[in-house]
Amino acid sequence: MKAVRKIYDEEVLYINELILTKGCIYGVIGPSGAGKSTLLRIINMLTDQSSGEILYNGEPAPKNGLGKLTLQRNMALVFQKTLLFKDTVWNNIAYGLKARGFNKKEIEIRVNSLLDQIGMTELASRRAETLSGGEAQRVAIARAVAFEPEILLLDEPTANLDPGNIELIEEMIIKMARDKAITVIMVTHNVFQAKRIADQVIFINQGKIVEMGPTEKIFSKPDNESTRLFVEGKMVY
Amino acid sequence: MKAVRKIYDEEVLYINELILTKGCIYGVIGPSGAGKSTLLRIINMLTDQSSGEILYNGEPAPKNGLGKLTLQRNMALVFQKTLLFKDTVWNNIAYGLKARGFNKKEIEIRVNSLLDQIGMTELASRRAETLSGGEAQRVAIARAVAFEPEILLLDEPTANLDPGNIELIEEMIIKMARDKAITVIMVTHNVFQAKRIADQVIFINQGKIVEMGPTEKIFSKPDNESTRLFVEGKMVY
Amino acid sequence: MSRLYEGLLEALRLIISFDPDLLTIVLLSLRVSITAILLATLIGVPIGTLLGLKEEKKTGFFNKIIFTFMGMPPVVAGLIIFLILSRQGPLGVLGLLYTPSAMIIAQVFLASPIVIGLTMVGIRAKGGEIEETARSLGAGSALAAWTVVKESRYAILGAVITGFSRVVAEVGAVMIVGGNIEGHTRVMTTAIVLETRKGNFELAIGLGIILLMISFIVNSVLYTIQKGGKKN
Amino acid sequence: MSRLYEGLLEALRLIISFDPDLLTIVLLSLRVSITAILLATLIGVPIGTLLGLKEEKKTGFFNKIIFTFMGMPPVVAGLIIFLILSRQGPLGVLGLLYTPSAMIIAQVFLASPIVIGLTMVGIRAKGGEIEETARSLGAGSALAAWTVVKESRYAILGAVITGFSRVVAEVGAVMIVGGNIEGHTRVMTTAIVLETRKGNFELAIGLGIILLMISFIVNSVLYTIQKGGKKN
Amino acid sequence: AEEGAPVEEPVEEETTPEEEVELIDDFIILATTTSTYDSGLLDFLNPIFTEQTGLEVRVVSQGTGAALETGRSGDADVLLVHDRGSELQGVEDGYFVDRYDVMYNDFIFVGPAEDPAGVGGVTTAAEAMSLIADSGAIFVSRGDDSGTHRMELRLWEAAGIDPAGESWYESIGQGMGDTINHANERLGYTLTDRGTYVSMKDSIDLVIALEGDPVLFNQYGVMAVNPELHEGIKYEYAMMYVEFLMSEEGQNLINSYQVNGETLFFPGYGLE
Ligand SMILES: Nc1ncnc2c1ncn2[C@@H]1O[C@H](COP(=O)(O)OP(=O)(O)OP(=O)(O)O)[C@@H](O)[C@H]1O
Ligand SMILES: Nc1ncnc2c1ncn2[C@@H]1O[C@H](COP(=O)(O)OP(=O)(O)OP(=O)(O)O)[C@@H](O)[C@H]1O
Ligand SMILES: [Mg+2]
Ligand SMILES: [Mg+2]
Repeated sequence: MKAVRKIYDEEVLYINELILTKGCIYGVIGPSGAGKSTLLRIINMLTDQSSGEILYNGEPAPKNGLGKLTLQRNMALVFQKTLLFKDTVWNNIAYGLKARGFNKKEIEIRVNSLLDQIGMTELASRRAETLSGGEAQRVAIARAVAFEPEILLLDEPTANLDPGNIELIEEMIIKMARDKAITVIMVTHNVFQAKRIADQVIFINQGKIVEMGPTEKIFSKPDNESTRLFVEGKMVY
Repeated sequence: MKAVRKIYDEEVLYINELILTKGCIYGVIGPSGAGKSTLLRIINMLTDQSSGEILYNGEPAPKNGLGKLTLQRNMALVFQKTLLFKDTVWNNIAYGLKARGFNKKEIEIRVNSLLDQIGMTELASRRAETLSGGEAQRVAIARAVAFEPEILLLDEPTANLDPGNIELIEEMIIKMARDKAITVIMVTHNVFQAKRIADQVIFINQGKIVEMGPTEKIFSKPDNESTRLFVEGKMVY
Repeated sequence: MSRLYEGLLEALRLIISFDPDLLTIVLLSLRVSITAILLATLIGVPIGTLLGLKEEKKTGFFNKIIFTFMGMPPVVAGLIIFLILSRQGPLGVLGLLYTPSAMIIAQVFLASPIVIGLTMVGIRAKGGEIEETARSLGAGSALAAWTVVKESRYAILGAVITGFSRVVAEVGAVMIVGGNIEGHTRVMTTAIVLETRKGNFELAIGLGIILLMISFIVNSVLYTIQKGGKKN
Repeated sequence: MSRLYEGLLEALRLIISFDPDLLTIVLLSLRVSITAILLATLIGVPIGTLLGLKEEKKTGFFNKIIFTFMGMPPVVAGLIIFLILSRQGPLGVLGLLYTPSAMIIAQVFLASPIVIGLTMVGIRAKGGEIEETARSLGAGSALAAWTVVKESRYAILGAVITGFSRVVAEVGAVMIVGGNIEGHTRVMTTAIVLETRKGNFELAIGLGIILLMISFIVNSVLYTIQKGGKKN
Repeated sequence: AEEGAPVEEPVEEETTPEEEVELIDDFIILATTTSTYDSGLLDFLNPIFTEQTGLEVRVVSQGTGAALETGRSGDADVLLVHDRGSELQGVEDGYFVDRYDVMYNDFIFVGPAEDPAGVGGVTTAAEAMSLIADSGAIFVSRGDDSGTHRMELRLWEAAGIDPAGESWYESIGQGMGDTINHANERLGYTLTDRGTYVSMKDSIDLVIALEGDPVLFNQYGVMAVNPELHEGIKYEYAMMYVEFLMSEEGQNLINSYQVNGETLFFPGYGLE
């Protein structure tokens, strides 16, 4: 479904080839500064790659104009640092739908259903500024999935959350991916989280993909020694 | 060694009795907003309790003056959010020693030995502003233990670190506690971390101590139902 | 001592009785400064937003210029506008010197950099993140920019109010380009200087009190906004 | 057009040849404003630090007063100091009116709130955290306060420079209390107004250029400091 | 300061009835010296002119030198100043047209009642100035290149004294009102036109130190800015103002203006 080749950005990311398949949940792990967030930003076309090419459905991605916007609209990125708009919870979740010109009725249906899923129906008209960390994170995810993107990019969506909230959000992600066949690429520094939810794990270190493979394999018998050290929490850098 | 009774602060913390023993590693767990950080701040006397009394070695703590300073100097607190002074790494670690009027030679010996322990001898003269998150965290801990406090208070010392760094810091803490018989009180939202290093676990929820006991017991057969839910990551709030 | 006291009493009487001279001056001051700040907002907010969304490195040169212009001494602004608007200057034919328009132009010249600069700083604080969040949710360039402006409304409002408080209080520029013509270009600050020099302390004190009150109100609003902005 | 051009040429000649009239004025300006800002620093930094370390709620009233005084129109400051220092005023016996001392007093009155306010804001941003960190490491009150000041040095320096750039550029206060006496209390801003009025555009432009350069330098420093401060 | 009122009602009845002229909705800019403004004369004259013609008079009050410069650069339409020499020079150079001697009064020296320089007994400006210079008492100079300032400089020169840079000589570059106030605050002497002094007498402590020396004669002139020099000069309206001041009515009005019971300006040319 999508092929990414040779991305290079200020020497922080150097990927020879990365092919992602539709409907799969990818867990991207790697030490701090490895380039995980950068990879997501490049896929989401928020940053241009310095060289190399990205192919979506086999086609090279347009660098600007409507083509780029259309492609971007197939994706959603939830940032490492949650940023909600200073507006109501409801309007936050509706943002992407409004940007795509959905009609009012459809927007209402979707937002209300999502509010229900994240258990925040009662907080619909609360100002986003007043939410707790866990609540804000749930709204950010709901906002990203509202318009049913084909690719969902998640950057440490559960950092700083407590176990209860982590579980809730992990369930939400898995359900989403399974129900709607969404491709999920989730960056996490928590290897256990990758283990819990990913189909495939990508281990990045110093801007390079060290190893990529089925979760099972990466955690039981990885090809690469540094992968083994990392998933066992023994890598010191 | 120390008895803390009935602490009350703006209704966020209400503790009937809490007795801590010397040389023990305590793991304080609990959901976000439970009052964990507040507890540490009260023990460190950065905030006054609204009512109730704190006893150190059986004596009530003086509220101000030299007595308070002396008591405070027996403790060190590493904050949830690392704040290093805009100075060199070396000077940061030496800060508490200088405040206590240690002589120059002694300061040098201790700082250099600590730099060695945290593997940052080469970065001694680097400006603290330029350190990475993990490095900064290590310096903050080294700075706190430099003057060998009797009580070491740690507030989520490994949040946002990768497994390698987490391991390094956990080892440092355990070694410190064992070698110097330091009482460690460590707040963490990561129940696994508490499991790994604590002798005793304190579970706080909504400002109250729900349960406290040997780590083994809390994780295998806790008395309280909500404790069980929390350590199993099933508590949703 | 007595002059201070009597001046104060008389000043309060002038204010309470809506003395027409005082009223004319106050109204003109407000008209000039409000018009100027509205124009400066129209100029400054779009430019400031644009610059704020660019990386700091790329606008380094602009930054310095803007920050210099933000600190431009009012007398220098007055001198420049004077030389331009005087009949021998490039825009002399318009005959704008010694008119309220000239004062508005000078104040726009003073306030625009302030609005641009503070808007830029405000947007830069979070604008990039906001823009990326908007784009990641499928917003096009226009919607993304509008979202940035909306989210940075506290910073922008703060920029505008700061600009206003600066121009309404300045005397150097309006003195030079306005000429301090009674009933026509005499504003609060120039009137205070004139009346002090003539020894009419009542009117000077009365205007001083009003100017201080305006300054107090404007700063209270600014303070509330900035507190509100920080909270979120 | 030609006047602008000729004025500029002649102005540059005056600057390059260190014209003594120009030099006297510039030096006096700097002496007055630097003295004023040093005094304002001595007053403002301790007070600002103290207030900054208190909780915002507890200093709410002070905050408003300080923010109002930060925006005090120079002419109002001038008028107040004038009424106090004039022979009929409470401090009239000192005979300070129309002396550089009077200008310094007025500028201290203008700059102190700026230094206090910006120091307070700067300290408040992180001061509490810094103080607690210092205390948690065993610092007593004095060392903790000193650590806060040292750690907030960028904010404090920024406050001082902002104060300086404000007073060196203002004309309202120095005009009223200084009296613009040639060679005695004539500073750059008052000289610009006078020379513009007299049609001596060369000197006015020359002083304008110097004032702008000072403003540029001061703002560049401020900008660099604030960038440096933010990075850390 | 107390604003005075004319003692005798102006004779305006003779002009108004037959002139049912359309009022002009426009304005002229009058560049003038601060003495005519600070003394209140223009606040008395201009409303009458405006009532008759509809023309608003916008007064920019500056030193005479600055006013002449404003006129030369075309930023004013009409000038009312007092430095006969430079006025005539300006006419000769083609900057101004239609100059008239419109009114006069005299300069006086004022100073503190204590008279620290002992000027009380003397009768000539030169003597007074020598005494001031010798005693080191403060002398406040307009220093703004105004008519008064130029007169003062000529007087110093005639007295053979160069006061520039002396510590007792304070050149402040401001208007007549400022200068009197300044002298009042500093307990110094100054040279002023009689009009401004009389209009401020009540709010200050200064007294007349010397008056009556023929060299202190002070002639004001009115003239229009040459419209051929710049675009946008309202020559026609300017001339209406000049004609108003020079008309019998205007001259009477000037003569009738009094403050504290004293006439400040006398119509026409005074030295013959
Ligand atoms: N805009 C930028 N300009 C320059 N360097 C950048 C930029 N963004 C990121 N980097 C650098 O690129 C490297 C990779 O950053 P990235 O954010 O992708 O790491 P990461 O794997 O997401 O780390 P973390 O786990 O800490 O979030 C880092 O060294 C970072 O400092
Ligand atoms: N200075 C303060 N003033 C008022 N309320 C406060 C203050 N500090 C903390 N609180 C409130 O007290 C409660 C407990 O806060 P505390 O920081 O102790 O929680 P915590 O258990 O450390 O949470 P986390 O895991 O998120 O760090 C929270 O509701 C918090 O909002
Ligand atoms: Mg990242
Ligand atoms: Mg906490």
